[in-house]
Amino acid sequence: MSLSSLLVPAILFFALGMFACLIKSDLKFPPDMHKMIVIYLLIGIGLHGGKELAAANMGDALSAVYAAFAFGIILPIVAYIILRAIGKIDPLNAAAISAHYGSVSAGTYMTAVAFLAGIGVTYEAYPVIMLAIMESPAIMIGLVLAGYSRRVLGGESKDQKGMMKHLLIDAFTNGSILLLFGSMAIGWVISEPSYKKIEPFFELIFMGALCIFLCDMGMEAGKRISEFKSVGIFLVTFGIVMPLIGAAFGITVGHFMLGYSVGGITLVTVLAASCSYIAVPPAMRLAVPEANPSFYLTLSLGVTFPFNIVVGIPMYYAAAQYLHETYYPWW
Amino acid sequence: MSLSSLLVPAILFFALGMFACLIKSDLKFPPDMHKMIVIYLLIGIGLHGGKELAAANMGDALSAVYAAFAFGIILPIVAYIILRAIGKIDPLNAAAISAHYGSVSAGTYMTAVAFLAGIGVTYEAYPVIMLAIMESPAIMIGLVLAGYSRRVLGGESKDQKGMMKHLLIDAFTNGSILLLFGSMAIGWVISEPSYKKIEPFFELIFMGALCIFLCDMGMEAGKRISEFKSVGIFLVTFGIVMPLIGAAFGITVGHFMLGYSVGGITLVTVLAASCSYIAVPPAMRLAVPEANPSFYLTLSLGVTFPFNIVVGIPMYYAAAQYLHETYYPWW
Amino acid sequence: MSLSSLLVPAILFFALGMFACLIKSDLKFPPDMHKMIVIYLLIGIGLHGGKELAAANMGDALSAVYAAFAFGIILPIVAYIILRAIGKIDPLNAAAISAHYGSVSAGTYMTAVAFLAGIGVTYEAYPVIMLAIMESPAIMIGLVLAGYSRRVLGGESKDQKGMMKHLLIDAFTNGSILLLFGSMAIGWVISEPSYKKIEPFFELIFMGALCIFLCDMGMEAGKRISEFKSVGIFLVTFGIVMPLIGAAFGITVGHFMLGYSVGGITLVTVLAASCSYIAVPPAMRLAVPEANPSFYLTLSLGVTFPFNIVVGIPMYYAAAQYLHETYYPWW
Amino acid sequence: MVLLSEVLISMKRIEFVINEEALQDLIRLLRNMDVRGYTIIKKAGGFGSTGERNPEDYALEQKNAVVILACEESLAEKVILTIHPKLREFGGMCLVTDCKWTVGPAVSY
Amino acid sequence: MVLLSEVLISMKRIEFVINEEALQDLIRLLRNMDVRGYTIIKKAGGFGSTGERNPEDYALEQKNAVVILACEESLAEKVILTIHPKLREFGGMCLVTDCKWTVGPAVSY
Amino acid sequence: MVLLSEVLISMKRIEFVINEEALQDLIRLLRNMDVRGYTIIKKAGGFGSTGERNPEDYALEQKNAVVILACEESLAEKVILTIHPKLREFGGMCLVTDCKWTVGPAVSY
Ligand SMILES: Nc1ncnc2c1ncn2[C@@H]1O[C@H](COP(=O)(O)O)[C@@H](O)[C@H]1O
Ligand SMILES: Nc1ncnc2c1ncn2[C@@H]1O[C@H](COP(=O)(O)O)[C@@H](O)[C@H]1O
Ligand SMILES: Nc1ncnc2c1ncn2[C@@H]1O[C@H](COP(=O)(O)O)[C@@H](O)[C@H]1O
Ligand code: NA
Ligand code: NA
Ligand code: NA
Repeated sequence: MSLSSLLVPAILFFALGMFACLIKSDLKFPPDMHKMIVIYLLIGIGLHGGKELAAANMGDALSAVYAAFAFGIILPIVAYIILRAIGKIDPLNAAAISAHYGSVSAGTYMTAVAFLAGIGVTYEAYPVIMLAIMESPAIMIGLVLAGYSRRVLGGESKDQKGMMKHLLIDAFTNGSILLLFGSMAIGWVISEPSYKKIEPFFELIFMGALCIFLCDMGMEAGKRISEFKSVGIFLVTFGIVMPLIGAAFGITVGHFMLGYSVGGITLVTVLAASCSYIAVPPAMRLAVPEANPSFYLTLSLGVTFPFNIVVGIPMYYAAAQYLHETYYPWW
Repeated sequence: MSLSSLLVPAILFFALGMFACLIKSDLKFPPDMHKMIVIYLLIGIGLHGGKELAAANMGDALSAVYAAFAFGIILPIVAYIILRAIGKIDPLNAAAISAHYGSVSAGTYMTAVAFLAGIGVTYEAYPVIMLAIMESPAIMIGLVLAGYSRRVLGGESKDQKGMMKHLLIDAFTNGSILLLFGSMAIGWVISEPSYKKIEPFFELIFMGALCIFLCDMGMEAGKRISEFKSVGIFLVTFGIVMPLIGAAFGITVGHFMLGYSVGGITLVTVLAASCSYIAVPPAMRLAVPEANPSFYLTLSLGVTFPFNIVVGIPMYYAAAQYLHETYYPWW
Repeated sequence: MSLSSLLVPAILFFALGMFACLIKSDLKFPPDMHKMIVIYLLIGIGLHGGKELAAANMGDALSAVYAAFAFGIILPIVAYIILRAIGKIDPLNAAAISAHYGSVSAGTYMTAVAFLAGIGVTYEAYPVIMLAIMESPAIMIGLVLAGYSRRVLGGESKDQKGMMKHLLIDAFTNGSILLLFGSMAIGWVISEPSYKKIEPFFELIFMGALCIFLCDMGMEAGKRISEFKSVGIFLVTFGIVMPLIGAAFGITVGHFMLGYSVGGITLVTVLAASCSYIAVPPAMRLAVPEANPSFYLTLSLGVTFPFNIVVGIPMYYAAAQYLHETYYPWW
Repeated sequence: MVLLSEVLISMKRIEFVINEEALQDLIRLLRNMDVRGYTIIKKAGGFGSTGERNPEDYALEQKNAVVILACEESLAEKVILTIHPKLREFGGMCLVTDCKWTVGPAVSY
Repeated sequence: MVLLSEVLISMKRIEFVINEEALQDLIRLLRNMDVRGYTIIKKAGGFGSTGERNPEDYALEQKNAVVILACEESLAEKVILTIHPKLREFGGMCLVTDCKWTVGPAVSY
Repeated sequence: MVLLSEVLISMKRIEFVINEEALQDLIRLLRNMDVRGYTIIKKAGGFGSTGERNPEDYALEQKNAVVILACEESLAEKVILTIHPKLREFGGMCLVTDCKWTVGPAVSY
């Protein structure tokens, strides 16, 4: 893979955003612009995925769903153990951080899609279902871990059941998830000519809009970098190592268990390696108010996200390629 | 007409928005996003209409103008009589509500255009003039009805003349109407190559942007549904029957008097059946402050708009088709 | 050149915006919409320029850079002398106003690009570098002129050095300039297939988005016209004469020294004739707080910008054409 | 302000700062107490016992709402006694100041 | 606040809440009275004698503007007497409070 | 408010209006003084000794931030004495009012 594959416009715009932040530029995108582009991108990715899924195999789709649940449950537990055992992070912060790593980042996923498109690699339709599903289970595990931590700490036991129900409802009515599922459903049911009518808006100009989104994300990530000091060296390292662990899970599942193509494996790896900054932070703020938000936000937006965008995606792709050429899937 | 014609993406996104509201999702589009899309859509529809009108017949255009005025004057009076005679609604609320039904909803019109495009039906250029014109006359009639009601009630007579002048000026300087007329004029005068340059923005991606607009409208409509109880069963029924009455007028005029094609008749019917939620509510708030805004807003956004989008448009189209195949126009 | 060349959609939308303001319409675009479109347009123009520059001659690019600096230094000094000697404008206001005329207006540049595209005229890639460079030097000259004025006035000498450094940093970290340079760099390095992926967003729909931008600018310009009285006849005249002087410089440099084609000369002329309203106003507010902002804002947005859009661009083009056909460049 | 004694009436000015998500609940309580006027400023930020609230934070948008309410002393007492136990749930604070209401044609206190 | 007597001056704080559409008129009146400073918060919502005003309502956007004005008592009287008869037209209310102005280098009251 | 003497505590309400660009500096100063609560309203406009500030002006966006702070008298004195010399730099004003804090479960003053 040549250097030019790193010169994906979307990633360069991410770098431009970080650079703007670094030199303390007054560049600032309106907050609503960001929200609008996110809405647009989620619908676009959902519609596209839905259309592909309409032609896909239900059994395979189910496997993807199982994998998504597995990631959402196992990864936070792994993260929690590392944070507690190695980092000696206090239990409630550990629980809140862990939940983020069981979830996914739509921005990372879309950048990976742009990366694959840039080098002309195709991929399966199933990872988009995983994207839509994975945000939620991790939130529940985060709550369970927090409840466990509280019992360990011997503090006042919160209304765990009520909170669980509350979070479950929140997770299913979360705007981003709903938009993703909803537009997936719409992409699924509409006819080809109907899709053609809205394709110019949702596909043709998608990659360009993604550039603006990533430029903004670059500024956001840049802002968080200044908080590295307050977060400490262990957590910053964790923010780089944890996605690698996630990636190891992801690539294994993607290749050996799901048997996807190189593109598909890359996307599954990216999902497992990425870390939420949309639905999980507000959920953890609510469920674990004792945890310090600047820890999980800095890790998610300031460390793991830029790491995945700049280093991770090409690396995961290279690894997927190697694996695909070297080993057969398990079946 | 098959069920799949209901699966127009724009309408499905409307349903998605309503669903989001129903399950109390936290999905929320930035208010400015809505304003921006409306600006974009109005310009797009205006430009397109203007370009078509440049090639059209002035005499026929004039007939459309007459019809628009007729609708704007007759429909509110019919509505007022029904509200007063059958519903026993107090005169000032009746006046304010009536005005909305003499006017039009650009969102409904655009959905109808998307519907026709989806099933590949062409239509005349004239209805877009009617769209631009119809917002205003109904406002005046609303004021006249309110003045009449006040005299009947024997209350202090307001400065009717001053208000009329004020509203007339408002109606002609109203931003949406100006945008529609202005871009119609621009579409009219510019050359074909000039139009080609801006066509990708204003036509190619139009249908996709409309989806986002309708998703937002779905949420808006969903919010209003919770106010059905405070509005009462009579008014909710009125919100479904009145568009049918309007549609009856519209289809008659569109087929027998204007002699349009099936597509054109459908659009005229939609205009007559739809109910304003842009220019009329603020005008009525100003002119008839005694009326309760939650009545006319709930009717317009919560009842008539969703009814027209989901049930009305396909029904009006089917009726137009039937009429067109069965009867000749009057001339 | 026929009248129809004036009927460029972008310019018509500018006129529509001014008209809306004139008739006191309540038409108003969300402020964030404006910011978003500016961000989009700057990136679009930068990417396009960068891609062209990748294929261009570095020596020629350097000449353009020199010319940009020359304009940025000479034009404010000329403006200052005119304002002081003829207009008897007080020194600090003269300094603040001058700085604006050494700088450029990206909106005017983009309208000129739309104008050239509308009549099918090609142009060189270099003017876009000048656009990116010219915003900054004029700010420095403005500060020097203000310092000189303060010494002449004998008032307390401000911390000129500190302010100079501050403004230099501001000029280089200014968001708009960074966006322009950054996307120019990105357009430069990315491969052709990569560019193709984002082209639909940044080129295909560019001209349409420009229309909305200019409609908004028309409203902004219209608002300022009401302040003509407070600005006085001399300054309003200056706002029309100064761009002509700038244009004379520009056309001379563009034809005789840079040896560009008719399109290129037009763009250089437009750069020299135009007047900043993005980076310079806040810089002057900071550096010359004694100056009255309504002077420079009214001149820039209310006089020079509309003059250039409606009258200037076609005139500069006609002049460039005449020059190009009549005289040879100096070398 | 001697001259103005006919134009100004003594009243209480109550100022709530609460989590914007609890705004509907607060308003409902106020309306039930027959409060006849209030003013709402949304998207405020702040800092308090529950940490920082930043309405512009990208990933963790937290907003306060400021509610200003002018009313007569008797109603003010009722309002404070009713809201006081709910303040924790609303995540906010409540300040009370003496003020003068400028008599106008409409009474909305 | 004994220690601060040199830093704090007694003044009046006037707080208007009016229909945002009338803001230009109010400001013009204030400027004509030589008011030398005020602060404006736009897009406020509220409830009063004319019903609810919601700056975010989709079809019926109604906004209030909050104007805060600190000035000396004499000017305050003038301001109140001038604005008082216009309050209905402006669709709003006006509160007056005692306050202390922190002396700074610039005088804008 | 006799009835409420157990619910209301006397405090000071400090209200800053400063250039939004100086907000971070002000907040840092306040945090260093162990202020435990404040409320921020951004994008305010205004007029003062340095002219007009309009947060919506297209070419010259100038914003104020309003910071409201309730605290005990002793802290208030400290705050005012610390901020007072910085007011010019922050480009703003500072008002102090007497107020009552409604006792709640959380103490953030
Ligand atoms: N008692 C009050 N306390 C606080 N704000 C009020 C009060 N009465 C009216 N207002 C504000 O003034 C606006 C106009 O009031 P009105 O003209 O009475 O409808 C309302 O929308 C509120 O924002
Ligand atoms: N007397 C005043 N009353 C209310 N606000 C003021 C007053 N003076 C100044 N301000 C506010 O403080 C900001 C800065 O004031 P200055 O630094 O004097 O220009 C102004 O833009 C106003 O928002
Ligand atoms: N002492 C205070 N002064 C001003 N505002 C406060 C104060 N304490 C709390 N607040 C506001 O009330 C909100 C909620 O406070 P809390 O529930 O204590 O976190 C904060 O975000 C602040 O906006
Ligand atoms: Na993950
Ligand atoms: Na109608
Ligand atoms: Na220039």
